[in-house]
Amino acid sequence: MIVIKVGGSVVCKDVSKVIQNLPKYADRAIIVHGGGCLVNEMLKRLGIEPKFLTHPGGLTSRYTDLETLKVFVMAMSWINKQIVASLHALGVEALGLTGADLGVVRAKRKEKVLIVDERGRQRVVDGGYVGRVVHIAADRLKPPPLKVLSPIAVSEKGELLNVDGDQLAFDVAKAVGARQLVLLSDVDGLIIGGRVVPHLTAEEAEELVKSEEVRGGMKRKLLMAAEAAKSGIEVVISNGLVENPIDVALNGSGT
Amino acid sequence: MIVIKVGGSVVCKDVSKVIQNLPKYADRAIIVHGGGCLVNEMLKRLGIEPKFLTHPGGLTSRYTDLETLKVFVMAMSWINKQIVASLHALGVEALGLTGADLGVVRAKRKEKVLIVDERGRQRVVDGGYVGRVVHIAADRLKPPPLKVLSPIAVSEKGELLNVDGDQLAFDVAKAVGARQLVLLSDVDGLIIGGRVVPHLTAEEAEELVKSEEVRGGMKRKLLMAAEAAKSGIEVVISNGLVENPIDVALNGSGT
Amino acid sequence: MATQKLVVKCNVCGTEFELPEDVMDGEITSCPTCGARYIVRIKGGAVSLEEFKGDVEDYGE
Amino acid sequence: MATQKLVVKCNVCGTEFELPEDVMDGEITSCPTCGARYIVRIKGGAVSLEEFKGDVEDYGE
Ligand SMILES: [Zn+2]
Ligand SMILES: [Zn+2]
Repeated sequence: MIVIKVGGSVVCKDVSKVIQNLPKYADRAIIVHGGGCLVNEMLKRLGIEPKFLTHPGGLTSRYTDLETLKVFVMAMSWINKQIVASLHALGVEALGLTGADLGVVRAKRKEKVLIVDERGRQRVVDGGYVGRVVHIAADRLKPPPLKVLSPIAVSEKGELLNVDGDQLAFDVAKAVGARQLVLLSDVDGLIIGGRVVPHLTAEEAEELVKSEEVRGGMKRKLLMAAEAAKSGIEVVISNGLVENPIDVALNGSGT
Repeated sequence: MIVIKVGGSVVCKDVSKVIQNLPKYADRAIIVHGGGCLVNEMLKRLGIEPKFLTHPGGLTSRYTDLETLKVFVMAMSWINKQIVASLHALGVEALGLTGADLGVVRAKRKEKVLIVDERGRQRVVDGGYVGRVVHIAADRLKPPPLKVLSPIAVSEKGELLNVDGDQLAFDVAKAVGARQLVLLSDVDGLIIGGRVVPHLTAEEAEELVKSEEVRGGMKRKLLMAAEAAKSGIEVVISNGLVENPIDVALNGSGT
Repeated sequence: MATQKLVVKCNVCGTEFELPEDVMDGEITSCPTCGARYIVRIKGGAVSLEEFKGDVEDYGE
Repeated sequence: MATQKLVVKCNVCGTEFELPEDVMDGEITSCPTCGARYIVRIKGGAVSLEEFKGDVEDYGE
């Protein structure tokens, strides 16, 4: 089994090459997609101001209130259904899911998060509609049919929750016992010193995370890759915008 | 089998009573929902001007361009996933679908429609992203699990298409051989002369369609009911905002 | 600038007839002799007639 | 108008201590004597202390 995460940068730039390459993997893949770019575009068009929380240590994160969640679910669903419909045209009957469908991805809402408020004081506030995955129904995600999963989970109370797409893809890979996790974005892989790093051991990945060259999303991807490697899952970070991007990723072009 | 159409007026006002009443029908129902009100609200918030086509005879219809379709799919998906997530909280694992998922609802795009243009001349134009249902995969819609279907179909070319919810519910009812089709909206049923009409034969329904008292959406519902009655499906038009609306509908309170 | 006349020929009876100067792609026209109806197709400046079988969809929702 | 003092009592050591006047619901405070940390809860004007186990979620995506 292969879990393929199609990042937002691919979804918003050109997802057609990934879709064209998917039919041959339909019987052994599970797709997880992103789409933060479309979420941001819709929020902007709707005039919804992004809200941020500042955490102790200075890190900030976007606050997902109900209005933002609604836009998140809408945008992700458009992406999900576009992928499913495009696969239909290629003769692949896929099933687009959120975690709420058949309860495939259950999460706990972050009910308490620690922030530093405007006055510089630490405060515990509601974390908004963001979830931490607690259960994946692996059997319901395995093909056939090919499942296309949005980064949306469901809480016990029936709330839809925004979950991190990379993390979800990794959790799904672990739950179904995938051999490979392919992370497709708009770069050729992990680039260190101007060249693509061909392969990394778990230890090397952990070492790199500490370096200055790796930041933000890539840092999280690396941490995950290190953890995945320990679980026996090979993580490939590769470019989703090239011809036959999945073939390329599995033939070892990325990291 | 029972097909339950939850109209947009119920979805946008208060869908909670329908949802509360659903678990007991989970093993023998198929849900089709509407949500035109949310589509309109989103179009307005996004500043998308509605476009209309004028047909020979003077009838006008909304034109669904790609931008409008996108909003349609987004809004319908939010409604769909909210229903599914709420059912999850009640212990019912439901599956939210569009017609593209597993190819359950296939439609033909209205590629040519005849309009009367600004200069009063008849012209054939592209009909936009509106579909006429051509195939329903009945086996994939039957419970278990409970399916919640958005009024969205897929074309051969992989286009998502807006389809009429009432018509879809009727087509689904026919395809699965449903015994009953329950149309839930915000009125108590067909009201003629100030009272709810308790029951109608196909002939009476057809007679009423010709009368002046029945208009627009209700007219179409009646025409459908007449056709359904001929196919052996009992059509109940009932109020979705009351307590236990499905129980009430099946006990013969509506039309 | 001289106005170019748009003359087309009916496939049924062979009558040549003129289209209005401001004709648009998709417009319905009919032969003045036999009444055959056509859809006017304009692609890259070239005008042609397409048989109009009346097989247009009914208006949607 | 006299300012009402917000005095609370530590569940661990019993020390009574004062909260800032502008304290908000959810704010983290600690006992000046034993250092025990609390979440200040303000509901309908009543102030109480909730044990702060540090079990807050990490920041999200
Ligand atoms: Zn002629
Ligand atoms: Zn103390």
